[in-house]
Amino acid sequence: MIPPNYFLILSVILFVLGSVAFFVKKDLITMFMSIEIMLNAANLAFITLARSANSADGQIIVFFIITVAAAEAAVGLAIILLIFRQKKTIKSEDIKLMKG
Amino acid sequence: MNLPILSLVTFLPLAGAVLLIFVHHERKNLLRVLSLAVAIITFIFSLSLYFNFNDQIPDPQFVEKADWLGYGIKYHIGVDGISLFLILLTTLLMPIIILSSWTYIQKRVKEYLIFMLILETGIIGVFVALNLFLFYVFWEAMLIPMYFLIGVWGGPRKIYATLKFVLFTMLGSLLMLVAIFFLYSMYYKATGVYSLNLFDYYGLILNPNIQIWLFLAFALSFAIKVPLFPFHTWLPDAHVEAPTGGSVILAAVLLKMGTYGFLRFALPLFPDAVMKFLPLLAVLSLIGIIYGGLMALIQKDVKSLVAYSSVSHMGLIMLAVFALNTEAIEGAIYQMLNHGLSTGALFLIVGILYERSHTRMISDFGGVSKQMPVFSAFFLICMLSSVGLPGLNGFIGEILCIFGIFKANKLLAILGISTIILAAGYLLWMFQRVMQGPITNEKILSFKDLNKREIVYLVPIVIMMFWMGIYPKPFLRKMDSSVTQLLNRVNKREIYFTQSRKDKDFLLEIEPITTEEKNEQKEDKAR
Amino acid sequence: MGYFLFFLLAALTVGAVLAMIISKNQAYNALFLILAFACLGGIFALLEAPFIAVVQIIIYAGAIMVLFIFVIMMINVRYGIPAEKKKWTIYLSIVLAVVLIIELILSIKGAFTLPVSTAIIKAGPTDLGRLLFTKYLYPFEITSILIIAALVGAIVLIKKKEKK
Amino acid sequence: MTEIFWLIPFIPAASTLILAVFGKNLPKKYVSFQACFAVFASFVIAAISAVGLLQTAHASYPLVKNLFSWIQAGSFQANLSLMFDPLSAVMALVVSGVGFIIHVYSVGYMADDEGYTRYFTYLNLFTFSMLILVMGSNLVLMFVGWEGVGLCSYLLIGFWFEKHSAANAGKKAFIVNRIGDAGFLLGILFIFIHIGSAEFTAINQAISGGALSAGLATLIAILLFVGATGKSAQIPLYVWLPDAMEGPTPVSALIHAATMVTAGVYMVSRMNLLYTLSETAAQVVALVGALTAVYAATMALTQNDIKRVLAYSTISQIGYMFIGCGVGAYAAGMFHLYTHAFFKSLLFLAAGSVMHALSGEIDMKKMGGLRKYLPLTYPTFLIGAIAIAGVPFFSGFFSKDAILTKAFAQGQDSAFYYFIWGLGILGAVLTAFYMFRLIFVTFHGEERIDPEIKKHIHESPKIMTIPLVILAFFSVIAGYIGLPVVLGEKLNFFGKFLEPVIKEVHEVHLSLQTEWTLIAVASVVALLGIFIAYVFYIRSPMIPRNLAARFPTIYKLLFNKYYVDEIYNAVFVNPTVKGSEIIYDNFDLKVIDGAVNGTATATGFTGKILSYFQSGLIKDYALIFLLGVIIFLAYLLF
Repeated sequence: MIPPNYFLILSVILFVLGSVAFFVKKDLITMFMSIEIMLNAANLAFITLARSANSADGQIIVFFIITVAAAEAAVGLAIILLIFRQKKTIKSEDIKLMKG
Repeated sequence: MNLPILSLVTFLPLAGAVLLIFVHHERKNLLRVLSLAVAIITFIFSLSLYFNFNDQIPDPQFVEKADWLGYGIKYHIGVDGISLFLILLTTLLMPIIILSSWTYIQKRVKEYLIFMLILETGIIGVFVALNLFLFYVFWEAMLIPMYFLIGVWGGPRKIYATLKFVLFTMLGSLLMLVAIFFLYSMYYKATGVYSLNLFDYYGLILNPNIQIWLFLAFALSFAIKVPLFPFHTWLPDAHVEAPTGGSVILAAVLLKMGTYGFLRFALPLFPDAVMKFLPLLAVLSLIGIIYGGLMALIQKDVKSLVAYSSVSHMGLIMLAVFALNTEAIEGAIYQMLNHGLSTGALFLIVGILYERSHTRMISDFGGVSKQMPVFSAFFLICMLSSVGLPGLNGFIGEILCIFGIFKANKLLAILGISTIILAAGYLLWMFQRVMQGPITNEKILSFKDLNKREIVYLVPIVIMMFWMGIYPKPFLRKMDSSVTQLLNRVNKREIYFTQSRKDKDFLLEIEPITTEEKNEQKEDKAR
Repeated sequence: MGYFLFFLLAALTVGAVLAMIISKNQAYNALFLILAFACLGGIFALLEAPFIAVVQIIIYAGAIMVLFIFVIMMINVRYGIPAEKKKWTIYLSIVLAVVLIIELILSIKGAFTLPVSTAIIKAGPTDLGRLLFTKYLYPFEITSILIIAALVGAIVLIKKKEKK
Repeated sequence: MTEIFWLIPFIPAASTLILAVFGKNLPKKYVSFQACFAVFASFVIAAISAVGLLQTAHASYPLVKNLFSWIQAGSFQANLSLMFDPLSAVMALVVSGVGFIIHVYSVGYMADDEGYTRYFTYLNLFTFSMLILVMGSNLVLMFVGWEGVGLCSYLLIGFWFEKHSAANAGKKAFIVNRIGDAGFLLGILFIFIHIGSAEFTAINQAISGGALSAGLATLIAILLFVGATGKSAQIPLYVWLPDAMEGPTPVSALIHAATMVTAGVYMVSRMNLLYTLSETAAQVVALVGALTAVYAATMALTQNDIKRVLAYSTISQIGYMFIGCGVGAYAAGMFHLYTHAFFKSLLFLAAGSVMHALSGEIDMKKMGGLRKYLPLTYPTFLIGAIAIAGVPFFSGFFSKDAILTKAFAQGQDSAFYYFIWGLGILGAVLTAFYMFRLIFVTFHGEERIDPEIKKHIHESPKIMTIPLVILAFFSVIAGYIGLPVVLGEKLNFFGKFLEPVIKEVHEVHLSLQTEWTLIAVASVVALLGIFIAYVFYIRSPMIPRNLAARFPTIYKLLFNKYYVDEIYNAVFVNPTVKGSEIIYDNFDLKVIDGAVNGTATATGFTGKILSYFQSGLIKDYALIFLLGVIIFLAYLLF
């Protein structure tokens, strides 16, 4: 069998790539996608450790994460759409209503 | 009969407020009648507190205790001779305030009445709470309706005034919260019991060096509320901007919460610190008396004049509180009631004038007496009550306060007595400029004298003024034993000074507690 | 066999993510991501989590990414997005990412010595279903409420206001 | 029978209450009837009680009726209890008796006033307060009456409040009185602390028992006397009384001549043991009294306002009463109070009658020759003037002589009292002079009446003239109940009556010859004053004008009342107001409120700086978040 550290390193790489992508990309949608990547990296870590702990609980957590991610994607995309409708842009730099 | 009468009095207004939520906001008269009914019923219930109050017992009566959140946070309320009349004052004034706002408040009537009733619960809660957490909850809860009362129905600078009021008060109360937590955790460390019960804390003998900080935290909170010079500047602003009802409740009851706090918490909990800060606080009070009087003298706005007069009067009350003898403290409590009645009445009167003229500037008036003779009579009586004329309530309180202060320190009393001259000065001058002289403003010719509703709500106040001035015994008698006990607690410091202590310990000693309390604590532990 | 599959899938995943970072077209981005997620599903299968693997492919690579694509279509940015003014955030973030990767690897160092588990775990759909309706009943139900709330929320947000 | 004395004050009180609550709907006639009847009833009860008092053994004085315990807190205890002894009896009789006559007079005088009911309500309230003042069995209750009469005085002076001057005068009276009251209150507190009770009987016992040291007694006595200077309009707090003439004339007669202003004398007499104990305090009282007597008389010389002359004369006469108290002749002081009540209220009412005749004119310069128009007012006024001037065989003569004799007798102990006596004599000349100046200018000489007014000139109705006649009658005979001691101890009935209450300690006897000489001096002095006035204003009216022209400074000084009002304004009132304004603008608003608002501004400024970090860009937030994660991880790892 493949040792768990392989998976874990893959998870780390994916996570960091996701976070880099978040900063590098300019539009909200792709930034949102980067978050999904990070979530998936976390999922991978969960399942790996669940496997090495011989437990199904980790999978249940991942199941929940996926569900929440779905809900989050729905709402998040709705918000992005709304922003686009009102501001005619999805460039993250243009959106700073909360500037103090 | 085992009716939880105190809880009833406390929460009836809140229940009334909830009831009002379900009434449509356009049905203004129904709203007013309902809230009035709630306030009157509350008052009637609170009367039974008075009649069933046993004046021989110094400890709180009508005690109700129930678990609430655990960890010593309990629902624990009771009334003693110090708080009894403040509750009655609140419940008496609330119907009056609602009546006075009958036509004065036209926009958002529903919300106004709801806030008023919530405020009543908050205020009564402060006076009955015996658990520090509960007290703090009420203390803060009462700020919220007050914030809206000034902020929504206030004058042109209402936002400024209401923010100033809330922030000022918050500043003090947060420090108090810290002090409460400190006491709480230290009590737990020392005894292994979670407790926020005031009476458990009364049993503590604290290290004086720590007392100082705790006292300062408590005292600041109360001093702002009183307000003690130099923390008074929120008061004129809040009063000037607040609607009549808000001003009345603010002057009549809210300020008393400060002095009440001193009597209930700051003095008995930290007697050594009190001794240390006594000179400072007494001098500040004295400055407040004279300073408030002088400032009142030159105000151009009637409301801010009355507000500064409050500073002066409350200064006298504080000075009496710090005199720490029976006469002075009974006088102080009595004077709190007097001030509540007379200043409350003065604000009502200013409100009546404002409703007719839409101005509060003294210079806009003149010769109103001619146009409104009945009003003039009421005004005169209320003013004289505030001046402290014998035969009216103010005199009893004033003479007891001054007597007590005199007993404690002659010089302070001699300087403090200037209040009776200053009060006559600013109030009579104001009365002259507003009510007497020729009518200079044509608007005044259109003023109508008091209508029945206005007479109805002023009469009880005037009756109380005479009653309290002529036959104060029923009031003073009920305070006696509680005040004596309070003074015993404050004098507890002597125990400390007779024994040498290490200064590092927070807790020096816990007074032996009764078996009943022990059992209770055991139960707590078991939980 | 296992190793080969793992490296293949891992390389595809990382490659897809890198391609996503480099590509400027949103539609491509989404497609790359679908690829990455699908590969991840394969990796999950390698980890003996068949149910999650399937869910990953159906829900993530399928449903969620379809949502993205819909939105991308609705927004339809024809012209490329102009470059950002604030560059230093990006550079700083890359530096930080390097630090992060070092830290993360250091932090999973403890897991390197974990023994390879050979025990057969019960993680088929039936087992997960049983767990979900027993031990995780409350979270499960709460999640359903969450989804409903998200659904309603999304609709409310998107709904165009009626003109009065 | 004497038990009912406690009803005396409460009848007017009940009347006040009824008038205050229902007065609006009552007919005028009923109002006046009730108001007068209430006071009359008090008078009758007072008379019955006084007679009863005569038949009671001296040992049982004073009669005390304890109604209820009023204030009780700790060691502070004050009862609502009334007492009745000769001193109270005299005062109660004067207050209700003279008060009744003035009530009746007011029915005519105020007949056409809008505030008729209000007027009688106040007047009844005044009677009540005054009776409480004189019958209260402790200092606290006395203080109640003391402030109560002050209130009524305020209300009645400002009765015509539409006039600025009236409203001002009322306020001034109240505030000046309050200054005195503050002193009085302090005195009460000292007594309370050192004696433990404010009951007069307890105080007297304690003083007799030597509870107070001389120094303390002096302090307390002077503090109480500060109150008296306020209420009884003595130097330096007399300034309110002349202005108080803004009120209706019967009020001036009742409150500002006969009763309230003499409360100070009553109080000093009541506390006579205290003043006997402290010689310094007694001397202060005598000196203030004597100086006031002369000082006020000089101001009366040049005034043209008929009521103001009388007001200064009142101040001056009360000065005499204080001389009496100061030299230990409390009975004589009280005696003068008693006679003064008659002739001064007579003078005021007669002046009121003159004003009534002249449609409210008060300037003497616009009168003259009124004798023939006012056939009843003139003789009564004249009797009053003779009585006050101290012409022999009229009441004022006996009382003033008793005071001055005692002062002279005291002079044997200390030359200080000769000085007092000298001032007293000087004051007597001046009194006779200005009173007859008033008579001559008003009723004799050429007519200077406004022709418009002259058309309506008329004698007052009977309801006003009858009280005048009654008072005139008493002004003549009232003195005969207290004849000089020379004529026989027994004839001094008044002194004997008061003896149980007032212990005359300084028993200094003068030879018969000296006493007769003093009486002669007093008579001559009075006649001299009248003669000078005659010369100045009837025979050669040029003299006063020449004098005024030759000594313009003195004339101006006198005419402007020594500029005391102006000085007080400049020294006390204006600096207080101006100073307060400066403090308000610069300290309250700028320093205290500035600190408060400054804190707010500082907080806002800090917020503004910190808000730079709140760029609104998600990437910045994420970056900070990432940084946080890294730091957190680093913390966990290392």
